Amino acid sequence: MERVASPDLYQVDLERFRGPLDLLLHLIRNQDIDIFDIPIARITAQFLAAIDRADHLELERAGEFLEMAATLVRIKAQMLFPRRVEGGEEEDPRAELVRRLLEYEHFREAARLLEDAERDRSRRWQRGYVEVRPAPASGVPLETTWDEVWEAVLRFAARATEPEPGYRFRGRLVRIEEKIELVLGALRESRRVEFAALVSPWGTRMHAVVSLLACLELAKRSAVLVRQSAPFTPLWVYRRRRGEE
Amino acid sequence: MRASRVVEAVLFASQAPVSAAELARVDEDLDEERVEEAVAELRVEYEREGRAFGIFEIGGGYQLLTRPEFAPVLERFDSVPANARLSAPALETLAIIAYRQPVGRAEIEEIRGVGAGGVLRTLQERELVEVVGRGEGLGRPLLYGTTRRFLEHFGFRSIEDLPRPEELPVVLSQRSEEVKPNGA
Amino acid sequence: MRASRVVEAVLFASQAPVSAAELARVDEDLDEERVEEAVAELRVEYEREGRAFGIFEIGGGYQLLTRPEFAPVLERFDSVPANARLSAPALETLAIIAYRQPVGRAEIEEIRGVGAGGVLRTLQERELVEVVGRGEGLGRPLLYGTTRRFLEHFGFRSIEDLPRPEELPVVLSQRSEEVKPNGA
Repeated sequence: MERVASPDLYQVDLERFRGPLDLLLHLIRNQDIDIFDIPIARITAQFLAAIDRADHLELERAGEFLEMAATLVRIKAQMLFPRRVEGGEEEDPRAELVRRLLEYEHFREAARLLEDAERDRSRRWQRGYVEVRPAPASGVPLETTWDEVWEAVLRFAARATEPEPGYRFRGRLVRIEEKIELVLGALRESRRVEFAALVSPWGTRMHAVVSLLACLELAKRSAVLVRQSAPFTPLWVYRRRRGEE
Repeated sequence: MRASRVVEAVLFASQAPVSAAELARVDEDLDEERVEEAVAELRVEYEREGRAFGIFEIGGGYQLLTRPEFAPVLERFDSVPANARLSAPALETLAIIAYRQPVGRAEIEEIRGVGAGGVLRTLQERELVEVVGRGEGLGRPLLYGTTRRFLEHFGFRSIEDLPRPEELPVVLSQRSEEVKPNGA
Repeated sequence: MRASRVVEAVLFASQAPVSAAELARVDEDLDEERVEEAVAELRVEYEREGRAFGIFEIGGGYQLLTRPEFAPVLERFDSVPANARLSAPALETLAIIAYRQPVGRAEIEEIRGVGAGGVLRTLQERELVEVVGRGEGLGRPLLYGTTRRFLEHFGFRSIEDLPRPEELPVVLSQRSEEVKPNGA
């Protein structure tokens, strides 16, 4: 556990926190600060010091902490120049932050209760093995088509192009918007274009996948028509005029 | 065949909870009331015989589960699969969805102060939450709610069974009306 | 805790048949002889109480299974639900098995990032996939492949007939060996 030596030396490890609100609550609750009267200058200094030390945070997480830092700095400034609202009463610039902190704290507590329930449940086991029984002949016939399976295949492709938070690509990202432009550009020059022709200049699998997704997206927007006469034959992309079926 | 043994066979052969209505369909002589009687009868027997498992009410159905006192033995056993536990961000997100449903991604992110995309996808893939409708307003955002699988995972009988944190700050109820469920 | 109840708990929660030697390792007070006594004791109890389940010996291990005379009950129970369409998780799992067969459950779960138990069962019940062998390595995992029924349903002559265009995602186009050394 951390000790408070002086307000500026309040050491915390950012990695432990689920987000900026979690960190703020920790700073407030561990120093027995009245949440309705937060010493904003001190808390801001501690918050900034904490993110300053964490230089290895992933980009997305760092952004979340920086956004809160900006909010704190703004509140600090507003505290120096109180605004009067109608009726002559002073509006506390901290009010919205306090509301968010209390709300978050409530759900953090709810999550803890869920965790307790999960622990209780995980100490009881359902049957580990149940005999596989073939579906009775009288059951509903399966209507799933290969197209649906193929869509599932393409979902893997889509997932591969969408980076997980904190996952960094080496090299440049392949953007679907760029590919859409490329497809539309090619179709301005001719009525139809072979899919392979859209892909070959770049070669990599990722480009091929994103190009295909671009075509599918355009097909969904009814801007193009994608045709293939049989499996393994060339895939053609057709320009589609408005109102054309 | 005794009603209680028919009920026992179905509960034993199912990994997930089975509702009284589903059980009643198995036999013409059964109705929900007789199913409940059979369950009560089995409970008395299991208790008396000191069986290692019992009948628990979960997610609107009945489920056979081992009693908690056998956990230390089962935790150590290789061919007994460990019950998966959720991460802290997943639990927080799930808590928000459970208490606020139907709720959109923006509101979840607002409450937690962090992005929710990755966690939401994990929860959907584990079938703990699902899209239950679309909200009003810009882009008609997807709204999420909890599933039956959610109740099973936590061992709740129904959504009313959710534990409630002691102090509910008054501010909490303010915003619920802003999000209007649509398809839910 | 009575030896017979510990044995009962393990047999109930285990994914696979358990040998007397494995059961004996659960508790310091147990040895194979006492395990066999416990099994005999349970068998007498189940018989006397007319339970819907019993202990069967399979491949050198014990397993708790529903008694065969309850098969008609379970058939009536099963005949109710059965969806006409496969769910998204089932479709994804089917795609992985179709393109990577033979493939183990662990590998499927690794690719999808979630448990595959329930989905595998659905696909097996639909007779679209089946166990085609066992892999090398720890626990000799079951390997799954598609069935004849799969080919018939989707109109393929053979597995080689599956479309394999350039844009097939890498996770599906790579052979198991390239990813995991202890696969098929």
